[in-house]
Amino acid sequence: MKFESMADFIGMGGHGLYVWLAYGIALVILLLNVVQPLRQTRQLLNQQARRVRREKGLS
Amino acid sequence: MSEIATNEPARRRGPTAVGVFRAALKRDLLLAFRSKSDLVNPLIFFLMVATLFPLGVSPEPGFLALLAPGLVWVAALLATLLSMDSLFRADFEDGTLEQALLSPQPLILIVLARVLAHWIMTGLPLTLMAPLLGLMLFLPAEGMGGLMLSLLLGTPTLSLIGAIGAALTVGLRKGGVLISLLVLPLYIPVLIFGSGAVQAAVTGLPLAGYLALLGAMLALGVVLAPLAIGAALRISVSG
Amino acid sequence: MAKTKTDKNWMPRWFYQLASPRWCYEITGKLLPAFSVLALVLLLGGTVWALLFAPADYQQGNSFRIIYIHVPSAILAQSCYMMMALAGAIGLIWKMKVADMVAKACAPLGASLALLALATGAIWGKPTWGSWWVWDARLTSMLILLFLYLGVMALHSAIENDTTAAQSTAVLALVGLVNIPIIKYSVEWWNTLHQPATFKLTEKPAMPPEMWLPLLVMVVGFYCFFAVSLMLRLRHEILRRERRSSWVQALVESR
Amino acid sequence: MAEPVLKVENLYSERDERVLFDGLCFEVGAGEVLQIEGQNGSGKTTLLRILSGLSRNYEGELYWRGEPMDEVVDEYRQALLYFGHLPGVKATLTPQENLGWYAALQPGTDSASIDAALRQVGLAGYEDVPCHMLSAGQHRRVSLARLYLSQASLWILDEPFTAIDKKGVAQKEQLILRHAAAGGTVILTTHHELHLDGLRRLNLDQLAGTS
Repeated sequence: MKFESMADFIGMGGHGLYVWLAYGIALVILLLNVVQPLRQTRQLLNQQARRVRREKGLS
Repeated sequence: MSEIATNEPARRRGPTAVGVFRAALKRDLLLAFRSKSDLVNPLIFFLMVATLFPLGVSPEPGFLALLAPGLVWVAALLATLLSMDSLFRADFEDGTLEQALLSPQPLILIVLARVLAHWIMTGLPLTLMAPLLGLMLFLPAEGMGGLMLSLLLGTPTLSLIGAIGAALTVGLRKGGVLISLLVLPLYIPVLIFGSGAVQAAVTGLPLAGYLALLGAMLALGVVLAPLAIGAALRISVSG
Repeated sequence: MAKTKTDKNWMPRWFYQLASPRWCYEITGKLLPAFSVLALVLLLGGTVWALLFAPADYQQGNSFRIIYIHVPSAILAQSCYMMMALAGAIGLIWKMKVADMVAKACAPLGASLALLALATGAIWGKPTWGSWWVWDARLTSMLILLFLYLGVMALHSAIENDTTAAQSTAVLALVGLVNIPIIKYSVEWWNTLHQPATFKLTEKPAMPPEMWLPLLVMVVGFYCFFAVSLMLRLRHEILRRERRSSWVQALVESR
Repeated sequence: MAEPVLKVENLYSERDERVLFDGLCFEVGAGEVLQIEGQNGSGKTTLLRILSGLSRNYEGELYWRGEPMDEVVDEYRQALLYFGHLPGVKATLTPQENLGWYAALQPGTDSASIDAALRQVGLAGYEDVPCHMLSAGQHRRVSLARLYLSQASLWILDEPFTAIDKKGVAQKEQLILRHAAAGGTVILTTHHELHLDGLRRLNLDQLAGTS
């Protein structure tokens, strides 16, 4: 452990803003890269399922 | 198989590579001369961009002289880019591009002739006009030689790289903006070394190194760009 | 470019199998859990190590800890471009659909990583140089790399036909690949000319192991994450392109 | 003819998510005229563009004189004349310059016979008038003059009879017959009723129905 206390850890020796901002942005971008394809896939599957139901309903 | 089959072996030799290149160049130059506005427009644009800077930034001679090498180069780059969109578009729309793609002649020759014609019609006049812009922007007299030499070596590379973008976007309706997006990042090395050469000339440093680098990029472009342009044209026409 | 089956014979068997979108969908489905766990463990462990246990830099203090995301994302943004160009070339030469899809999946992922590298670089620049943006050679060439990615994405979205779009972007990516070393060299050279003797962000004289070990963990973690995200995007693209085929229909109905 | 000139095997193509043809197989020999039929949107033009080598969005094999197309693409292009929807004529050039450019590209053409070709399509006296001054029909005929100029053995013609009058159509039919009689091959699409002996037809609609 390089930090004495929680406040010390958050403060990062005066550079807290920069460090936490960088790690925050990293978290957001990485999460987006997982969530976006998953959401798109789910949308696509739902759309296809609706199409199948529609076509079954017609026939 | 009658006359058609027997005729073929004798005619197969056909036109030589030099002959095809010359015919293509002649045709492209002829076309460019017949539509003169296409020839003049980039030059007017070049002049106008250079006029914007003193008006927008500052007319102070010392300040402009400092900016001049970069400004003339950026203006030349934008003027080349502006003329790029129409490079293959007319040929694509009237079907002559199709015919060129279907001919048994090597496509790189036709493409290279096209780019050379484009450079003669835009890059070369831009180079010749550059001293005028240099004067308007108070570029020191020592820099003129460097300016013209760097443009002479750099603008053909701009034409070659731009032609790749033009070939990729020829089948698309909104080609104009897209082509800038594709091509501008690739123009950066030319811009760096081109304006670097002018700066070196102004400050009296040797510019052989810059010119050698511009020449190397031109050589690489002449070898590789026609391949990419040819492939891109075939893909665009196919789609 | 359209090579026929006659000259494919020297290719190993797995290469054909890879060419089948369905097989690819199934194999990525099997690989995905392992890579997800690995990426999560490495990234979490690496972050904890980087934030809590790695020593602070004697010059830059704790802002040095940004290196643990800046460097991996920068490395990955470049690897991703190479992968995109390579996949594009394979798709172009062997008309392999899956390679086209991999290339397409690489573009937004690489662009986001380049953006991350730029953002962290800028944030790191503020305490180090005193300004959010400096025309540092590495940052500048990363910015141009982002532009290249954006160009590829713009071209892809402008062309409606999937095959044509894949081939066009492959050509553009390859042209960009040839240009990347030229851009890198010219920017670095330009940079040394314009601002001599500023100290560089990442070039440290011989980092001690307790500094570079967590960095190594983070780099490997980022690669695993890259694999996960790429596979997710690839699977979406496979389903989208193959949505008319019977196996996707069966998949939809079995849900 | 023992060996077909052009052979198509298992051709598959789709456009805008619609399968145009699947498992399409046919062949044409020397001296044959093949008319591709089908409704609008049945893929006639797409098929001709694939055969010419312009479009590569297909799966399947093409063979030229028994060889896979990719290996003999240069020979194939020498033997091919493609006449598409687009005229391939530069509006700012004269008919003579246009055909001169075409002759420079095609090794099989004889540049000395450009004037004769223009006479054949009724453009004598218009040799050095820029094409944008010509009427639509004349414009089309500049393009058609390529048929008289070319020595290619395979003609692929997409709607060659649009914008020309009845007399012109009869003349073109004669030309096509002559070409076939001399051992050449013609693949074409047209809305006109053709009066040709030995005409073969390939209907894309029927194919789509069976697949």
